[in-house]
Amino acid sequence: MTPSLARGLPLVVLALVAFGLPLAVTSATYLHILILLFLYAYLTTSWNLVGGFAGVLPLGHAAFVGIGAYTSTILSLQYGVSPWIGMFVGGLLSSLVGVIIGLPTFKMRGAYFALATIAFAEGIRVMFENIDYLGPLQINGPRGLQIPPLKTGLVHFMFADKEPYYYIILVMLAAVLALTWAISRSKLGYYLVAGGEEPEAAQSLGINVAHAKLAAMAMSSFLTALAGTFWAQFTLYIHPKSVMSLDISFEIAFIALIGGRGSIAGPVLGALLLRPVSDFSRIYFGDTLPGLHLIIFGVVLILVMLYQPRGLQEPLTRLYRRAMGRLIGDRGAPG
Amino acid sequence: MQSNRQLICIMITAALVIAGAHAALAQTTIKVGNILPLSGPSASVGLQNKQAQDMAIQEINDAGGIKALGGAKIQMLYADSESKPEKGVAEAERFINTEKVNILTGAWNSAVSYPVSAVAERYGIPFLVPVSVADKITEQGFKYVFRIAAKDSWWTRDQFAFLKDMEKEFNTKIATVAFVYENGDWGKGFAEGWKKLAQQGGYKVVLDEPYPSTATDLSPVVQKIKRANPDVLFLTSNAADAILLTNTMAEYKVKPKAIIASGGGHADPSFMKATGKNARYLFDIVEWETDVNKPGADKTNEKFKKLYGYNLAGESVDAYVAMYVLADALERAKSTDPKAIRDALAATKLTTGPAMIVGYDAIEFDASGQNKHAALVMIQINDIGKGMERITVWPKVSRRANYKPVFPTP
Amino acid sequence: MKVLEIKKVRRYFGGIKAVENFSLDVAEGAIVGLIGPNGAGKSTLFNCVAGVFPPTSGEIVFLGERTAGLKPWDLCRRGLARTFQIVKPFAARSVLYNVMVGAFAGTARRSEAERRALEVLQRLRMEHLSHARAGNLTIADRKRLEIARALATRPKLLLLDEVMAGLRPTEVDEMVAIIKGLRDSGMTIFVIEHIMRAIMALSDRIAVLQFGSKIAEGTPQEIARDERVIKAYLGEDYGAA
Amino acid sequence: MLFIIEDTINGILMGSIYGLAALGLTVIFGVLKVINFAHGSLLMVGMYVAYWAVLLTGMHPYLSLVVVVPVMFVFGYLLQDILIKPIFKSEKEVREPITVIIVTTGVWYILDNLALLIFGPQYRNIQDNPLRGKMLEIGDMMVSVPKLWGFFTALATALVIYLFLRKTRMGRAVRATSLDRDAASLQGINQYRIYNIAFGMGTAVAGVAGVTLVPFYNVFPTVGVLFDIKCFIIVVLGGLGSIGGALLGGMIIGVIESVGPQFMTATWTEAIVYALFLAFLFLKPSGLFGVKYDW
Repeated sequence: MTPSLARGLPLVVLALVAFGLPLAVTSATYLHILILLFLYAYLTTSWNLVGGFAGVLPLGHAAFVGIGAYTSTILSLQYGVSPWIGMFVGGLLSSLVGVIIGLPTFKMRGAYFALATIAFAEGIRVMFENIDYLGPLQINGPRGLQIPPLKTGLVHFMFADKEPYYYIILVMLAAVLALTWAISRSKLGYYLVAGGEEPEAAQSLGINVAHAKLAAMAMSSFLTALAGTFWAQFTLYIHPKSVMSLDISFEIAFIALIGGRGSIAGPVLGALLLRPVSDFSRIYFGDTLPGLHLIIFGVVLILVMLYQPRGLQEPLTRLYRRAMGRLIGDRGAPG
Repeated sequence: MQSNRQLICIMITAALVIAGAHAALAQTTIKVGNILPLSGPSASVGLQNKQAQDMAIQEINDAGGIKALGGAKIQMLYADSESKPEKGVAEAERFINTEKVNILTGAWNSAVSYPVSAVAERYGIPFLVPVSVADKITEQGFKYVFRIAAKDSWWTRDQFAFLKDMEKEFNTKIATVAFVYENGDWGKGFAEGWKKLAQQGGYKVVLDEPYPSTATDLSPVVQKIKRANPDVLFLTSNAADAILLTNTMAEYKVKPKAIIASGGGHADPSFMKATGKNARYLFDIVEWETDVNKPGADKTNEKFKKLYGYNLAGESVDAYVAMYVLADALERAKSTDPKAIRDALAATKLTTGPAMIVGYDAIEFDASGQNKHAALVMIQINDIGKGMERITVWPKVSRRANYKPVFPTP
Repeated sequence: MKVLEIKKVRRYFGGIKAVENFSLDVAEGAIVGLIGPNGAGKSTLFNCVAGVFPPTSGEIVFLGERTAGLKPWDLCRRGLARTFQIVKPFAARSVLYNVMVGAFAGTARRSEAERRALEVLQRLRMEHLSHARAGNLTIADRKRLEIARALATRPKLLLLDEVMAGLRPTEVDEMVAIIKGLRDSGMTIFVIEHIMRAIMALSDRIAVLQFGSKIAEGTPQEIARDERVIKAYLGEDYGAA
Repeated sequence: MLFIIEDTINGILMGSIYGLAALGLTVIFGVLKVINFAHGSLLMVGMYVAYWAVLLTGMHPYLSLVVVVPVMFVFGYLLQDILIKPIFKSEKEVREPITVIIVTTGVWYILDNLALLIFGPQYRNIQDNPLRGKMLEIGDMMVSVPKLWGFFTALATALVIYLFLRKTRMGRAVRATSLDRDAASLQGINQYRIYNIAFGMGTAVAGVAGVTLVPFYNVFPTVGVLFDIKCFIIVVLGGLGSIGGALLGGMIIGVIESVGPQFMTATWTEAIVYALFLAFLFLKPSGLFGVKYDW
């Protein structure tokens, strides 16, 4: 067995486990939790293209989730267009909005950028809450849109069981991870990292940093919007306060930072840790001690940031390398 | 800090209770999954609903549980939705699949009740909704959704019927109305109803103003009301904004001939305390009031007040009553099978028992699952010698004896 | 042929005249040095040439094309590369990664970029550091990394901003050899340097800047003899360095 | 047209209270170069402290400053010392440690929900206090007295902070640290202690803002969230780190919020605030009084 094959093997095992999981997890509850976990891993991986590689901190990605969710829902409710098609229309639309947001904000640094993206996303949410009709399109203001669970099947992106949703989001996650991996090894990936770390040096090396970031933003907002469609089809009800809430934007950023932003595994690791913390603490304490689950969530955030400020990906990767090294006597490729 | 130590005690106890709860429960329990906003912006109402239902379940179990099922006890499981649809759905899924509940109840926020009703329908688990008022909830063609409270088109209908009656009774002509409401699912629904009714009733709408219920300053809105100078002001508000609006209106001396509120924030127990005399003469529409002329009502309220320190309000009564409707259905279903419970619920005709503290005489569901007798009362907040209280004034048959409503506002 | 023509360039910051009426030509294949005391405006001039900010007046012509309106990345793609006086490595990444960033300027293919980067690293005798974290390098290696990155873009004109500051004498010699080697391979080099020994050994021509104005220009020998230069600046420094 | 004047005055008064809330945020940012996402929650804590102080002793609401300011200062000081300092120490070379944003957000979640656990979700306010409901009537115009108190408190607080920064030794140390933390520490200034003090000051200012709100506003666990985003907008508008900018930014937002609804619905005004803010961000990213932005 060659070392590179050996290093790839755990990935294969992981993929097999993920695909086989519904066989073991028959409870729809846990499947539901897993679906949301993967959904957040997907969202965070999409976010990571900008927030991780490009080295800025966008805190408004919920706007893209909302745009995706609304586009496909409006198209399917009012024009009978399959959500699968609406999904990509939403993606393109969201991409456009992403670029418009990116044009002025990427000139800003640090805190300004974070605050500007919050304001953008909140502004878009407030707009949606104020608009009942946009031309012929029914947005329905704060009341949102409900998707009647009438037609099930792959074409309608609606299923009675959890398994199809599970596989859809799993495939989406796998695809976005593969894409991220490819980008991180591409010219764009190098350019994003360079522009994020040392913009002046990057520019002198032929990199139009703003362009690279815009490209990343376009992709990131496109991908995020796809998850919006998934969200809408999964919960069957959307309104601005749910699909565009600041909580989503924040949670995505938290997952990335806890997992380790700028790495490929980081978002997945972050979701693996934070989602169960949030779900299970709510399940066990939500009724008896209201709010305690959010306190636990806050404590976990603080502890990880204090003891692993670069996220959990770093120590875990070290551990993994060491374990692999023991197993196959390979020191692994340095990063 | 004392409360800190208390907190730790509570936490330890809670952990033990949770650990024990799973093991200790015998087979003969009926599990009810209850989804409520227990944290986040609507935590206040969530808690009121929870406490009312806790009391009802306690009573039912103490009285021997469900006799048709050999004295089976009802076990209530609570989940926190944080007012978020996706969390509500996740909890509904968990209740049904993992906790194997026999019935679902909740979820207060219409935004959470919609998607939860779809989940319940899909699994064929009855979903008994005490208070989400949006019309749509029982108009989806679902078989497993039942609602105790009146739907919002009934609320607005009764508000205008009340206004007409008052005009006649006090010989006062009302020409102009203003609508001010929170910019959400609930407020928008009410405003839509109002607009239609105002047109039918021949009233002139001088102001139609949604406002964000997260607003930190409502004096601009109050100014606007002042300038529009309506005869009657209709309000739909959550608690924080209801308090803010009422106090600010008093400051700016805005006094329309009548203010008609729509429950919710105006019926929140905090409201009376936090507005004091500023809320005097305000009319509010509610499902129930403490002075309702029904046997047992004041005893139930006293018990509740002793337990939790505040009066029962309309929403909590719906929540309370829902548990007795459930118990009644279980007695008749003689089974814990969700389908049987659903059929029993559909055949409900409850006319006796503790549930009959409601202002009307029977609970029956129509084909859509809506409680067709659900009726509303109008109350007026006034001080008649014992501090500010909520006094039922309409319909006239329910009016508190010897009370003459103050209309128009002096 | 002239690779770079600087014509009557002025650069003011508010009321401060950083560069005043500076003209200079850089011929193909030459090494031109730019010296002057601290704050004389050398780096400002470099920044104008590299497109970081435009001159207040005057014009700069690179390879026959006026550079007005061109940004640093445009100039880089046209064959101009530079280093920074204060090194700016992508600290969290490996040396190879750093150099590949530069190499991507000429290719979109990863394998090609890696090949070019390794080639440059070999040339600068630092291939053994390929996998080291850039942030962990010694100052000398960081300076070399700075050059490596610029070289990987395969420039026609290389602007070097004090790449020898802080190096030990043996390292300086090594660097002089490297730069000469670059010129021999056909590259044109425009260099700012403080270390006189190095600049004298290196340059074909030298321009001297003081208070933003050019006070002298010529071969190293001419400069060494120039009265004004000696008076203004060289006298005490020449031997010391 | 009288109402426009009346609404403008109301906007300036209410806006100065927003500005006061944002002032705490800007003080912290100015020195530590981080955004404190728990700021709204600190305001909430300040409101509860003031609420209980007034309720239990029956003192004048503004007398509670004697309790609120020291309590909040110590609270902020310890918060920074225990939770945020370690991050600064471990990320020395980072100018704006993003991890601090996460830590402060964690603090936000913890504080809001602790308040929910301890005090319950009820909305509280103090009915009998000498300021509640008081209105100043000038001809046909009405001006809220508690907001007027808030306005003067905001100005006074800004002045005190300004004088502290300019005239005291400690203040000069704080300013030196805010300009260049490394140079300051070379001068023998203990930068971490300065951070503690700045954070304590910011927290105390949030407490002062809480005191100005208590006479006419509701106290509840999530009240801080309502002010959070507003504060963010204000500090960016005014220029991060600028004291005058925070006050002026607050007043601008206040005036738009107050006058806007007279021409459109209050919900659209909310949207306009965001739109104007973003437009402003494009035109003058450094804010009204911001130094050339290189934060």
